[in-house]
Amino acid sequence: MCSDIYKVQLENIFEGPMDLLVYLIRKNEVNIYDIPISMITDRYLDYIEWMKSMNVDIAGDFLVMAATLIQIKSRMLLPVHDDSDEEDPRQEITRPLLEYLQMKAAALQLNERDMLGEHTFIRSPSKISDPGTLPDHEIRVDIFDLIKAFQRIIENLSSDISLDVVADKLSIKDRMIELSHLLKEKGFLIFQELIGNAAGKADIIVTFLAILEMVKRNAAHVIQRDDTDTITLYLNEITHA
Amino acid sequence: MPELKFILESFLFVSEEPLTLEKMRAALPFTDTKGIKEALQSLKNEYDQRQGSICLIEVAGGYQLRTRSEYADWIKKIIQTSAQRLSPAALETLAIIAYKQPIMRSDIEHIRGVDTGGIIRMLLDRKLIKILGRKEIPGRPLIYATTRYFLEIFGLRDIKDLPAPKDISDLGKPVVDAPE
Amino acid sequence: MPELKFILESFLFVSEEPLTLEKMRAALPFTDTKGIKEALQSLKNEYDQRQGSICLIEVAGGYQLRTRSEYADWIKKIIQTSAQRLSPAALETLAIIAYKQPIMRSDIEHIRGVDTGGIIRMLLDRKLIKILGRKEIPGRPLIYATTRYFLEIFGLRDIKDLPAPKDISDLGKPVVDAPE
Repeated sequence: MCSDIYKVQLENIFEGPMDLLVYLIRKNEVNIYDIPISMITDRYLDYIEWMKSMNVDIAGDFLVMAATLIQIKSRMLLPVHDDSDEEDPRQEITRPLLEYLQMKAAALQLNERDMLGEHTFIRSPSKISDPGTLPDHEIRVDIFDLIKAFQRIIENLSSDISLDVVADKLSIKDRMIELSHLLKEKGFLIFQELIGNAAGKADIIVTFLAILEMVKRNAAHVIQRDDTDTITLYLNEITHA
Repeated sequence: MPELKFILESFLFVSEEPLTLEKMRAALPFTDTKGIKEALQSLKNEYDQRQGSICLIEVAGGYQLRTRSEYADWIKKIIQTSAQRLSPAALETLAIIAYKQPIMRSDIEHIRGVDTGGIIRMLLDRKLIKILGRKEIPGRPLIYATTRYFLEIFGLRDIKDLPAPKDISDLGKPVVDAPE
Repeated sequence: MPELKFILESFLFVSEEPLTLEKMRAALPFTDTKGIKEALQSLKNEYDQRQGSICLIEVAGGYQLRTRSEYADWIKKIIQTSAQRLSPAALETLAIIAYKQPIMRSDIEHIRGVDTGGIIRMLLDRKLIKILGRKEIPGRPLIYATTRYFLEIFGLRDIKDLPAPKDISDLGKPVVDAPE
């Protein structure tokens, strides 16, 4: 536990191996088109070693990059055939580095723009802080909103799944009878109160299932008022004689 | 430093409610209420002389930029055409239909736990869902599915393109983005 | 009837979103796109000459009234703004998606060299990017693109309005902010 206190997140220093490489290249003022691979590899490994000694969790990405560097270094040591159709082994690292630097520069350019809500404002600033369900089309939702809505439903229903394990079928039936009696007595029941009064998770699930079953059987119906979150359970008039 | 009246103008422009003199003063410690009042008067005069669509009025104990009443009929025309939002309840119902289609109303209500008749009708009206037919079980209930327009709205080529909740949970937790 | 440019001004004043020429045209059947464009230009010139706190800009495929950046520090005194700024990592990811869209998560991570799931999710939550669909390769991964809201936030007319990324040859001597 004690050593955990001194643990540093490597990501907080260099977000990833590309970041670290960019730093080393800049710090050592090397030409990116002619990277002294041996030196950069050594510096890179030094850094990883230092991090290890500092008790830092080293992400796998950093080790993959270390392996790549070592491999390039060893390929550079092989004798060069003069019919050199072969690509400079360093290209394997130069190309992605250039692309990364290009995107980093693009990010800086983005950052220099006048940002809405930071440098410039529109008449309804609340829209900026809460993009809510924003439009790409006439209807102001996107597909991510749709998945999130579905995910919410699934999460709320997860009790439904565990229910077969937890709940005893008999007790659902018992609870249905109990609820019917209560409904006859009171006329209606507030869902949140039923849940609130339940003893433990299993009880909540049984109550919930009992309600679902009653609704399914048309023995009761449930109404949610728009203005509140209150869900009310009513007994149905028995129509079938 | 910009002119005081224009600083006040920027305040009024971004305020969703009438702005009181006290609030303006609190944001402008170098000046006093008298100075602010004078600058507001000069701004008001400018707007009045210009005879554009915007005016500065004193209302509900504060100041506010508004459109002149002559523009009301025009403005109504543009507001009608703006986008509509789907309520969370409608979005949930639509999500259930999209992911579980073809589906009966009773199954939707079973999942949501509430009556959905009104929402289904609204989704039908807006052509986001359609009646696919009837299920051959007692009562022959209607079954629902999403429409081609639904795919268009959500930029999907095919209903199989619909991302699963798993696709999102695979991304992990959103990072808390606190620069500096 | 009021002057066309002032009718347009009233439209822009009440619209929460950038207003497209098509929408303005639909509300003004007696005129054409050319007439509307000219009136907007004349309104823009008027705002520019006046040098007040408001300006008219072209953004996200439409037109919008906004405050000039010189007033930002003043405005922040009067309204609460939640932090809009993005971390360097989020900006990098956003830049990659903006320039390479449509793009898969694995391609983003290939360029950045680190896991980006949490950042993608945060950018989705903030509506700066959206899920465009799936790529027709094994696993059918999701592909991402920037939204219209992204254009609004960064004041871009359209995605082609993004400045060309610096030429790769300029990057030989990288100017990047490395941590101390």
